[in-house]
Amino acid sequence: MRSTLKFAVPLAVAALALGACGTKGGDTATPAASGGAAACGNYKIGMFGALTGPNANLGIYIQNGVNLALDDYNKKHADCKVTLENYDSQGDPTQAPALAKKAIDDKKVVGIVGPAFSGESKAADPAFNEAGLVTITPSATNPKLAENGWKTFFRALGNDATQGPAAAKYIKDTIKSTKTFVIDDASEYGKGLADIVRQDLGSQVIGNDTIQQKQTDFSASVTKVTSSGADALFFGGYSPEAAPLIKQLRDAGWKGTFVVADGVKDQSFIDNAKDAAEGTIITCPCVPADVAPEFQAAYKAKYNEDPNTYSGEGYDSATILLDGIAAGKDRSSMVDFVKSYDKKGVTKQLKFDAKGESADIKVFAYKVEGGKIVGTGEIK
Amino acid sequence: MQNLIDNFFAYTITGLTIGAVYALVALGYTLVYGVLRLINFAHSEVFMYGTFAALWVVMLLGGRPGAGVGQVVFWVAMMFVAAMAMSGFIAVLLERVAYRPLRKRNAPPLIALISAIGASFVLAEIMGLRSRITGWVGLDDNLRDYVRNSRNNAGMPTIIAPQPIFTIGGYHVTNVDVFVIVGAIVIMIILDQFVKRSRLGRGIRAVAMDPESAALMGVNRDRVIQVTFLVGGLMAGAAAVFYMLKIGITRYDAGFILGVKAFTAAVLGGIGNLRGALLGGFILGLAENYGSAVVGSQWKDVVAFVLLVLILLFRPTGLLGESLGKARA
Amino acid sequence: MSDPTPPTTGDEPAVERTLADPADEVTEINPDVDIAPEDIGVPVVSEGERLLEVDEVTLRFGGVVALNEVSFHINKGEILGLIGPNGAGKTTCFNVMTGVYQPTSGGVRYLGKPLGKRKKFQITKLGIARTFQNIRLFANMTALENVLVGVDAHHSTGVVSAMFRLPKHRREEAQGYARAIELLTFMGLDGKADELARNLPYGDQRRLEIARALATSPQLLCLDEPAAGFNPAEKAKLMELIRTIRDQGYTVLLIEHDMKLVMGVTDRIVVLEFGRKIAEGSPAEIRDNPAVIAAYLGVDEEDAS
Amino acid sequence: MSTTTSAPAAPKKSSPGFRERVDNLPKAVKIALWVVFAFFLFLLPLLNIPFITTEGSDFGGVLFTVATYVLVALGLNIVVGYAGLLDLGYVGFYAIGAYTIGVLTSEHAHMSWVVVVPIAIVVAMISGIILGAPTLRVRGDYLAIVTLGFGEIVRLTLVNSEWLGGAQGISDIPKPPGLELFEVPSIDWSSGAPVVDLGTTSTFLKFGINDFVPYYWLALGIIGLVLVFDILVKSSRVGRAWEATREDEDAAELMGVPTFRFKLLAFALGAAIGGLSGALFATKAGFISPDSFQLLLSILFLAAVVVGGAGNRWGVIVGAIVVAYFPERFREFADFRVLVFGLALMLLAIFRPQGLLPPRRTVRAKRADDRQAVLEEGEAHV
Repeated sequence: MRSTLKFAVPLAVAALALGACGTKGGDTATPAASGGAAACGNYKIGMFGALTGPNANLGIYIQNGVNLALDDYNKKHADCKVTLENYDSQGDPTQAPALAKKAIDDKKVVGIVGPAFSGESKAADPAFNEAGLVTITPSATNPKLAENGWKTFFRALGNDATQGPAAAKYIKDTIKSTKTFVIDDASEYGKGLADIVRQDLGSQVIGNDTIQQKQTDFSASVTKVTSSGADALFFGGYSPEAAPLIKQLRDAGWKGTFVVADGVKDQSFIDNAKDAAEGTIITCPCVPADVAPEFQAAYKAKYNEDPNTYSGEGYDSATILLDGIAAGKDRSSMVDFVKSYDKKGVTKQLKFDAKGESADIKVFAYKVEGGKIVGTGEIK
Repeated sequence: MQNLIDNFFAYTITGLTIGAVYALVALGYTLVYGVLRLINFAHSEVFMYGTFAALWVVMLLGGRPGAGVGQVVFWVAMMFVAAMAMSGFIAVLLERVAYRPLRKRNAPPLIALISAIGASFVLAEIMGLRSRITGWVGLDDNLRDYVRNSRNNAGMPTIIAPQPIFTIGGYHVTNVDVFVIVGAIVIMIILDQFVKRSRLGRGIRAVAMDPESAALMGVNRDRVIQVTFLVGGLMAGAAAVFYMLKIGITRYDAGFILGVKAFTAAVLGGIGNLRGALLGGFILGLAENYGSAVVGSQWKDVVAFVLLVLILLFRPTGLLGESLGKARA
Repeated sequence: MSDPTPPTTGDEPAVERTLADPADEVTEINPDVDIAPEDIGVPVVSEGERLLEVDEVTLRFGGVVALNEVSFHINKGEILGLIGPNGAGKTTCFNVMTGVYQPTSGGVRYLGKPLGKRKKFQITKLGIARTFQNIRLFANMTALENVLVGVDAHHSTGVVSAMFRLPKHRREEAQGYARAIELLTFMGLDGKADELARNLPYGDQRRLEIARALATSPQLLCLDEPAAGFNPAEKAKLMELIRTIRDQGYTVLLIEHDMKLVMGVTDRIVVLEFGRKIAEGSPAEIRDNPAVIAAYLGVDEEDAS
Repeated sequence: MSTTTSAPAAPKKSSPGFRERVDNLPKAVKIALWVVFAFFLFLLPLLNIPFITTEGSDFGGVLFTVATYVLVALGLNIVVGYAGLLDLGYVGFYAIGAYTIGVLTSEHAHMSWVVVVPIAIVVAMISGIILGAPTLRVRGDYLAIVTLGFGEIVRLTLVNSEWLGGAQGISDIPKPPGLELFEVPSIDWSSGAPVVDLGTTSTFLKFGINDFVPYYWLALGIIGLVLVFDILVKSSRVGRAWEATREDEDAAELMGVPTFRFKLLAFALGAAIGGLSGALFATKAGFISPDSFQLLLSILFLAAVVVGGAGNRWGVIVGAIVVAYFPERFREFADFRVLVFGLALMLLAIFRPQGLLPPRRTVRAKRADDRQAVLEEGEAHV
């Protein structure tokens, strides 16, 4: 038996190590303390997205919004609380299907906020569709997601197809750029968006480049932009790349306008690019925080910071599901409830069309001024 | 292609700047490989810790330097001290914790690589989880600026404001470009002299050439290995400073890709060969930039790796061959 | 799972083996085991003919001349000694013959045909096998497996045959095991067939190297200082072994430092010094050759003893 | 004749106790034990055994992932464990297998799954040869970086090639044809004791969207086949040639082993198995994108092989289970998964440098012994 023992020990050590670390790590998914009245369904809603790992920030912003909505609901329905079940995909499509199955098998789960990213949506949504479990995504913006005929798919924000043209319009009409350079990060989101902008701007696009995600040295792209004489640059991508890109562009003395989309609408962009971020234009199909001051105040009270990207959408998505629970809906009847939903949320009028897209989409322009992202109004 | 011809000097100078960083990091791989025949997979994290040290020291000392030359010199010096100390420390720690126990047990070489990979994960994750870790020990409030959004980018203020100092082929060469390229070469020369002339340097060469004979001749192998790691760490620290001056933004996983590139540079030049690392770094930086210019930045890494394969096919031991031991005594 | 194997060696070996005293610490060889080369398509030359000719071979490494127009030949069925002081180019000469190095000029002819740029494994297949000065066994494989690798040189089982256990695989495995056991028995290693090579005592490792080389059924067996590290008693046994191997039909090329050993066992001797051939002839002739005496006396007393 | 048991103190020789007792069982009992064990493995996702079953994620899905890792580890073991070639870009072959399925069943054609899987294997194998033919001549450590580059080139090509779906990847990969022979009930433990739950069942080989168990069964079956293949090939001239090459390439060459050819063979076979696992992955996922083939995965694969014990097929299986299962089992500590994994790798390297289950030379030695006995019998009969 000694040989078995020998390899059992390292295993046990590994297991212990895992255990020991974990207890300290804490866990946000605490189940409900106790059930309420007999009629109470002990329902749950699911939060599906990256809560840990490299992409966790976005998921946590959403989760904050969802938790706020739950607090509101549970305050009103103290006798029958709804709990939140987290499905932490780490944004990884590979992990998504098994998590979706887990959510589907838990009959108490009546609706999902998420999946947060487009990739994991594609991996998990077919399963949700088959099981008839409603998903309202607060952040996945790939237009094609709505084209699959999934009857459980809803999107609480505008997709890239609405944002792209607005960005192009802003570049053309407001910035009055004549020579625009377009860069994307080859991601589904960034490239999709950049391609729409390229198409809409047509011949005024004087140069293109594609970078890699996680790239930090952009010297080749910088040379391309500066040598092209562009007066505006649209970047389709996320803030981790946007910050070093604009910093290096400004270091090289480029003076044009930097235009980005909601993937960069993130305080960390300004924190990292510092002065270079000044003047950056950010488009976003999201309502400026000051449009819903109560939400902003509540959020700030709870988390000690301003609502961040998609926090409002997270709040709205959760609110729709919670309204459904309040109206006595269960998993099977929730789909129709969401479909016919029509109420004002903190980000927009919450109403979906036949494909599950938000019916009322406005794209706003923001500008980085004095180290803050300031709304400059709707792009019409 | 036309773009490359028109902006040839722009691509060249910027390629050399990033190449200088590759070269300095590559030295760490090459030194350790020469002495231990080991791919120090975690060396990328040694570099990454250096970038954070450079960033933190700036934050610690007040965040934003004034203009004058004296100020700039002071800040850059502080960055060097902090980054090299941090990277050197991490490199030595790494050797003590991850490699020395294995050496004592005569573990197979592959397992050393696994230990290196493990160490790399641990180091990167500690940095990535630093907000959680400070949270446990109750220092979160005090260290908020240092640990906030620990999975995210961390940027630092501009230390050397880029100023064009001369123009070559239409490209305005900035003070930062010059500082990085010249600085890297100077450091490299110092290292070369150290390995050539100092007693410790001779020890390194002796162990690289023949560990057993070196031991017989009274060279303390453990000490030499430790010094090798330390020197590699110091070089990575210097690279980190140049990187932060040029890029200005780092992240817990910033080392990974850069490490892969630097290792590629080391192999390209001939692993184990100090001058090979320099040459490999510069060539890789240039190749990436030229490649990006011609086929698009998205193929940058592909260009780098294809170049590597081609060179290995025709020169199986890299451009300058592998010879830390024979390093031109 | 194992295949019934037709005995290829007759009855005696089995008997011999059972008689061997297991308590005996020193491994005794079993000279009566028939280990004659198998008929595996290697052309056989009649005794006395030239098996291998080294023809004006020169080898340079950069500026260093390792071999300088060295010529000699090996007759079928003889034991040829290749001697010389340290650094004389003996092993280098071996390496040229086995395809490790390509000569800068000149060439090696085997059975009248030039070896040309054949790869190492192809040369082995032609019938030249060697051992190494510093033992290079497959340390983590068993003694049996080490020998099997040698036998496999003339096998052609591939993935498909192995996967479906086709008759070819079965035939070759059976033949291979039989041959390997035969060789191990001959070397007195049959009791240690399942030991990892690295766990064998030094002397056994040396013998196992010879067995592995013999397993490739060579016409020419090249032994690179097989007696290195042996005491006189062991050396005597080794000489006996080499003679037995020759008597079983192999041609042997022996590199050796130890003059006494070489004198006692070889038919002819070639002497190298500084990459040059300085003498060639019978042991008696070599013993009296002034150039050889000078070379040995001038270099290393110990080696010449 | 002396036996191996009298061997002089071999370092790290595993104690014979358990192993020997199993070996000494009658053949019929051994076969029966194997059958029972195989049966247990097939039923594992439905047994819902407490503690083993993953809480945070669907157990069937997790087991499938574990099974793909096992398959990958078996393939990579041929390359790393047997032939001693350090491959840091194995994910490339995995991706090629998956994308062959994606391209031929969804993106550009709608061929039958049954036809496409062999194609995927062949394509992966060919890519292995294309990569190996020029690079296997370079020395070991260089091979590591070259293969690492290969993995990245494959991924970047996927990201940047519109034809391959770009970053969007390929969706709607069809399910393989099923059989729907019978239903297997699962076990429910919610009452504290096992109860057969006829409500939650898995249909034998109905490849649906929401039941991963049949995919797991499929993967398990394929693992079985690959294992048999592995055992047969390893215990032949081919396996010996690999090992000889790993031990001492020059000596092997001089003993008549065409080492380059065998290295290439190992590379091609490893690639083929990698492609097969990728194909399985794509089949179950239904959606693939370059994100699923990150460089990190190559490193995890290699870790699985080395953690388990490179060269021992049972060891690498254990390694694959450790690498794939533990992070899912301890999902609640998600943020620390990688950290703990890294720590575990370091601890393992220090305290178990040969891997969890080092190659069992003694077992092989024993088998050789049996052969010899048979030989002697044969002789005695004549």
